Amino acid sequence: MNTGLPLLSLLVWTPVLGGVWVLFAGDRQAGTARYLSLFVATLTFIISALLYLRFDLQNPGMQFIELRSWISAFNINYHLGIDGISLLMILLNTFITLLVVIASWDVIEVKVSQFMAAFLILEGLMNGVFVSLDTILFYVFWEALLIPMFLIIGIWGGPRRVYATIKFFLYTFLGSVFMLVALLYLYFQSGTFSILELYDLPLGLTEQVLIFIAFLLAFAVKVPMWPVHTWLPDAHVEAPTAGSVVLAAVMLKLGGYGLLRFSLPITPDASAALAEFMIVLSLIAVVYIGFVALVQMDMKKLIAYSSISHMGFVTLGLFAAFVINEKTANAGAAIMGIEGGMMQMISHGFISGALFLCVGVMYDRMHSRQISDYGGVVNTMPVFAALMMLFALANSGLPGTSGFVGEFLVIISSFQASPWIAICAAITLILGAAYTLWMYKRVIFGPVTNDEVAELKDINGREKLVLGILAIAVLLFGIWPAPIFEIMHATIEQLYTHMLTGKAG
Amino acid sequence: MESDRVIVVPRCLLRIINKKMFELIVFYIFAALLLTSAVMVITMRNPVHAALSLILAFFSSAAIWLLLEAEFLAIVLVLVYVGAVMVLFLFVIMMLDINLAKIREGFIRFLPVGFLVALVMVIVMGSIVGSGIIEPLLEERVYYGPGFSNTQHLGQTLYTDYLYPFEIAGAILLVAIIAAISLTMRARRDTKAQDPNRQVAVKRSDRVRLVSMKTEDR
Amino acid sequence: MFNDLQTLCLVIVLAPLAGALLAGLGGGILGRAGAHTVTILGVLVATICSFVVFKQVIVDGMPPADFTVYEWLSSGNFSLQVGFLIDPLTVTMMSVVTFVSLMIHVYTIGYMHDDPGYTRFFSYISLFTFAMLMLVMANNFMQLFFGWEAVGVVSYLLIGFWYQRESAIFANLKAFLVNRVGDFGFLIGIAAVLMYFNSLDYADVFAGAPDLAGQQITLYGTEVWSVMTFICICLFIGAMGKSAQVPLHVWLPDSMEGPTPISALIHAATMVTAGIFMVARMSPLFEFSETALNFVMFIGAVTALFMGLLGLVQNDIKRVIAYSTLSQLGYMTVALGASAYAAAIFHLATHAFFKALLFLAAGSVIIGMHHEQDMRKMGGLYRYMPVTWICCFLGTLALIGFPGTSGFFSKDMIIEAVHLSTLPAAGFAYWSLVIGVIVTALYSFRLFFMTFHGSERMDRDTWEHIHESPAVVWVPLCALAIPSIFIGLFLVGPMLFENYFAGSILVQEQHNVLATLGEDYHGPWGLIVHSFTSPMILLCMATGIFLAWIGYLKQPDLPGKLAGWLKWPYRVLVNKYGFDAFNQIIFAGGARKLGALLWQIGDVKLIDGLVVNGTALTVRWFSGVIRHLQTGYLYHYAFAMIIGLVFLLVFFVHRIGFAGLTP
Amino acid sequence: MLTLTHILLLATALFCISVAGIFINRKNVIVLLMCIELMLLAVNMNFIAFSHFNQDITGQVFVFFILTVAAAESAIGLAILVVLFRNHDSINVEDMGSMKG
Repeated sequence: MNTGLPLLSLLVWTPVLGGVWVLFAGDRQAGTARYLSLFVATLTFIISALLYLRFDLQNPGMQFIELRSWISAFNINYHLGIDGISLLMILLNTFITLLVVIASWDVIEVKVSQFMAAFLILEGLMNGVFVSLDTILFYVFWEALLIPMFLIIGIWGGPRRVYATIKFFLYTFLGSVFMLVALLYLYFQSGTFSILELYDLPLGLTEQVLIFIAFLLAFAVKVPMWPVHTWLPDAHVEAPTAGSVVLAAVMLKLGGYGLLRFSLPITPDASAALAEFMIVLSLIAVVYIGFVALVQMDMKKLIAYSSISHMGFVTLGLFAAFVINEKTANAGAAIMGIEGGMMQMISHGFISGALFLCVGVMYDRMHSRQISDYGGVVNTMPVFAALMMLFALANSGLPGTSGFVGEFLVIISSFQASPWIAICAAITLILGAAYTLWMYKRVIFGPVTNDEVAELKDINGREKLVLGILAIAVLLFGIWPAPIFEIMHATIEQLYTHMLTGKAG
Repeated sequence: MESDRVIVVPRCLLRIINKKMFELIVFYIFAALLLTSAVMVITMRNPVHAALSLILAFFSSAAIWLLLEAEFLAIVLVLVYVGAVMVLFLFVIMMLDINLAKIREGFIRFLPVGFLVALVMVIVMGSIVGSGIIEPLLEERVYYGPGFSNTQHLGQTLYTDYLYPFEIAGAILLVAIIAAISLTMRARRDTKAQDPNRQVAVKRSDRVRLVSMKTEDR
Repeated sequence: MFNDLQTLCLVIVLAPLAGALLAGLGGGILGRAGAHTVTILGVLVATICSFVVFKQVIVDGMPPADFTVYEWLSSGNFSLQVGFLIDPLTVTMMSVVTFVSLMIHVYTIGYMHDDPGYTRFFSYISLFTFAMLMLVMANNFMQLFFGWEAVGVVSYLLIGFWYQRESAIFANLKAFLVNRVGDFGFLIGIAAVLMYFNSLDYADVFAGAPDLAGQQITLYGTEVWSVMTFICICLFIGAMGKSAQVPLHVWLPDSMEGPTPISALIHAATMVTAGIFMVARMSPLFEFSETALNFVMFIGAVTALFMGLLGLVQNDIKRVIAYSTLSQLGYMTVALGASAYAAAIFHLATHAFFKALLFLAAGSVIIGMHHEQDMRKMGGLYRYMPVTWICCFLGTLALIGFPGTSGFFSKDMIIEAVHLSTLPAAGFAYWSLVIGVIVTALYSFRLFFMTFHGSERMDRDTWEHIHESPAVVWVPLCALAIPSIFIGLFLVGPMLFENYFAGSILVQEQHNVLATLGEDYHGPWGLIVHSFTSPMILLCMATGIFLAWIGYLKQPDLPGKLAGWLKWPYRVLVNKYGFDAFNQIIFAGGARKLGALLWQIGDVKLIDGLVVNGTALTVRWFSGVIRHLQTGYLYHYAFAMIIGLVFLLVFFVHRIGFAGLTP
Repeated sequence: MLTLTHILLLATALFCISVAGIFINRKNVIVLLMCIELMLLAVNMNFIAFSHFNQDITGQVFVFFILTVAAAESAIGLAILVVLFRNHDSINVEDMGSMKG
């Protein structure tokens, strides 16, 4: 399958080792650290691009497989491989990290090398999660990546960062411990830690339900689903801009990825049995959180809540597939729901990342995130206002931007599960526009409200570059999302077939 | 092998007690000594006396160990424990100016508790041991005999099978030495010794302070 | 030939987009003149190409073309594509849109001359033209939805064009959100279409419609709806948002906060008619649901009459026209409900011209009055602005449907068609429209008299500066005045009675009121003569004009007295039936209250307070209690260890027994 | 005849005496340390007894290690004691409450 270079290992270890290297550059040479991390991030992005170029779109299975024995006593292997789902996540991850490095170029002034190193290491570990085919390897990466994020929020965060980090850490840790239990149970049942072999492990329904719930606790916290979402607003508010971007753009996707990689294929019958429950949770996330977002006074909190609401579509899309299958057996629509969920994850990565960057741009100038401290920013920062308008509209799901595609597919496919699901989900059309644009109106539009706003300077070249690239991505995948679907289509079709086969009997 | 042992005992006694009996008598004597000294260790008012009692206890147990053909360890116990460790104890006790009255507070108060706990343990452990269920693997008690060198035997085992643990034990001792020294050593503040390292590393700002003063009016 | 058409279509769509991008992104480099040159050039190219296509389809009789440009995405087994459907309905809309847009572009040069956002404005209106063309040329629902939302966004941007005005940014948010409510229904409709037709392409959907006519959908419990009714009503909710039908009309009057060219282009001529266009486009679906048609007709009739009444009490010149637009959209909607789709589109086209004309005339007046919009401070302007006066007069005549003007033909046909319709709602609709004629005439001439006649009520300062607008302003007025008057004369026959829309609009035999009308059709002059021979409509109109003449020229104090006598109805009208207040309190306020409630109670108190921090507090309390076990005294620990040892020993001995200890 | 049981009982008694010692002398750290030495002695006694009666030298090896570690322990323990006394002017256990929760 793979030729020559072990691309996946490179993808994981280049940023990790690069991060360590940057760490050694030290704070005295902040400039070196910056250029070095830019170099490493770019290199990683190039590797992921290579991966995309060599990826076989027609092959639904794992590609670029690397298999070495790690702890032979327990049959634990260093087993890497990617399919269409992982590839998308990896591309998103490397892309966002590159942008984050550029975006925090001279925003961070203290402990630059540590900051950059944390992001690079985080990138490597997240790549590790996406390429692991061994559950223990997966778990190690999964837990390890909490550490850099913990440090990022805890060191460079806002005033309540300690509360936020502890909350973030405990929440996610609590969930993943249950996942470990489930993984060990599966090991004792099957004698293997290989994810792919677990796909074919027959399990009774009760077992499946318990395992599903254990997985769910881990993944639902990351997604985050209602009601385990309350760590996210706090973490976002306290995190530095770059931290928020990575958190929203990539880390939340780990939850969705976990559901796709573990819950659906390993416990398909339980997923089907609990699909309605999951849909209800997703809809609560979409509607309830939409209302909550409406009344936020802090911009980051608002965007964080909107993230939760948007991620509700991901879980909705994934689990509506089961109900669709039950009601109409329309495979096309069910797959469309899952693919819509995937697309929503990718696009949310761009849009929420961009919005957090926008807030960061303002925060760097005004040192406030309160909506009430702003007003009339467009008068002094017209270019910024235009870009932010685009992202705000994308966040409210405007056709022609990537934010529309996922929502659209999920809504029209979930209609087949039940009209009411679609109707509840579609309320986001109104709510999403209401909270995003209302915030935009209060922050950007209107006459200049205070002297600080009057003295704002428009975005500089670096900020223009970062936001511009994101704007292009948002528009490109809104106008032409086909490439994304090409990558994941074969994999998701196979996943869907596998999901329906069931394994309880 | 019994005949090899030269034991100076009156002949009439020999008739009554054979060698095994004699062994038992010696054991009882030293056991009594050991227990008495142990009780003294915990009851002595003065720590110095307690330490001295402990030394006595070590001596008597060394004697019992000799009965059990552990000659090397018996000697080591006396040499190392009595010779080094207990001396250290005594040294420390004497060096520290301890307020004995305060230390002894509550002695009587805790006596019943201590006695009770000890009694319970004695009963429980004694009931296990005394029931005789713990038996040696060998049917008959076997002696190594006089030609056998306990030291050589122990050394051979120690330097072959237990070489690494032995090395580690050495390392532990080293660590203990360093730790003990570094804990108790204190640099004297009034020393006049010079530190060349600090002298070389000195910077201008440590020595000279530039003060800009306002020019005074004429 | 086909490829040529494809290229042509792409040029039509992309030329305005290119103009918009150039002006928007390169506005700084191009400068003001550069910006308006590229955008006008883009729209001009689009207009010319549209006319070419129009000629090919209508005059040369080319069959409808349906082609794909590129695949947007393929998911599951659905392939969603971006493509164009070129048929008579499309080309009519294309021509109207591009022509009106071109006029607006030219007019804008004059109107926005002193505005700092000049290039931005041109970029927006070009972008709007692109979006509107995407909407009308779509060959599938996805693209329709794209255009649908895109025009909404541009409208949002343009209403808030003067972003420093609090009222403008309030209005644009309101407009967008109300439109989103409509889009919500529209999206559900699309989802239903996908479910039942397994495709989003018009061709597949329309072909499958007859088979689905009898199918039913269970919504809740045993409540069963016809699928067609469900789909159509959902889609129509979208149309209600975009075409501002009651109760989703509230955004349109407020949208007058935008610059006048926008009011003309978007909020009168093109975007608001998207809903009408969409229903006409979906005629193969609506025809299968009489319930939906009744619903459409009822909503239309309510809008036509009651929104017209509101126009009577407005004093802002643009708001009067805005309410008139609402009322006219109601007329079109009624026509749709009566299955007279062609009549609706015909009225849409004529209305686009004369309403754009009226708005631009109003804009001209506003320029002349130095951005004064209150009619109470105008009067007697005909002396100073003759061209505007004449154009406005012609527009007003067309609006009230004076015999011979284009408005006459289109509106008359609608009223006749509704008269013939057999649907249950038709009776109510007919009388609403007839009363609506009086109301229309009344408010139109009220506006005309208050603005151009009577005493001069402006202050001295303004009076000194009143002047006729420059040529870039009045030339488009004249260019629009001509079709406003004459286009009906030429198009009424072909468009309504000569199979003009064959292939794009489907009408079932039993609903086909236009065919019945067509039996008595003897050319446009016949219609004019007919209006004099059975003069009910004409009398209504005359009544309206007469009342306006009495109230606003002869006895100007009469309306004030009337308002004094009829206090209560007057208050209802001034408060716009309370819709705004209701929405503000119930929806806007309610949503915020609900959000605050969910946040403070649900998130902060229950989840965070009780569960998350509650757990932490429990742990802290518990550890606070048990930490006292850590006394810090050595002997306590020793004691604990030994006690533990004793317990273990006892446990060991009794549990396992002596037997377990033997080796 | 000297049997294993004799030794074990002796060791038991020794151990219990030292336990009692820990209780009784709970304030005097030095005596506490001595009691620990006594305990270790009891344990060693057992090891040697088993080693002798089972003819297995390993028991003595263990005693050897225990002696080593005990020596190290008492050295460090006394060092700590000295430091403690230097800082607190007392070796009364009750004066050392800084680890109180």
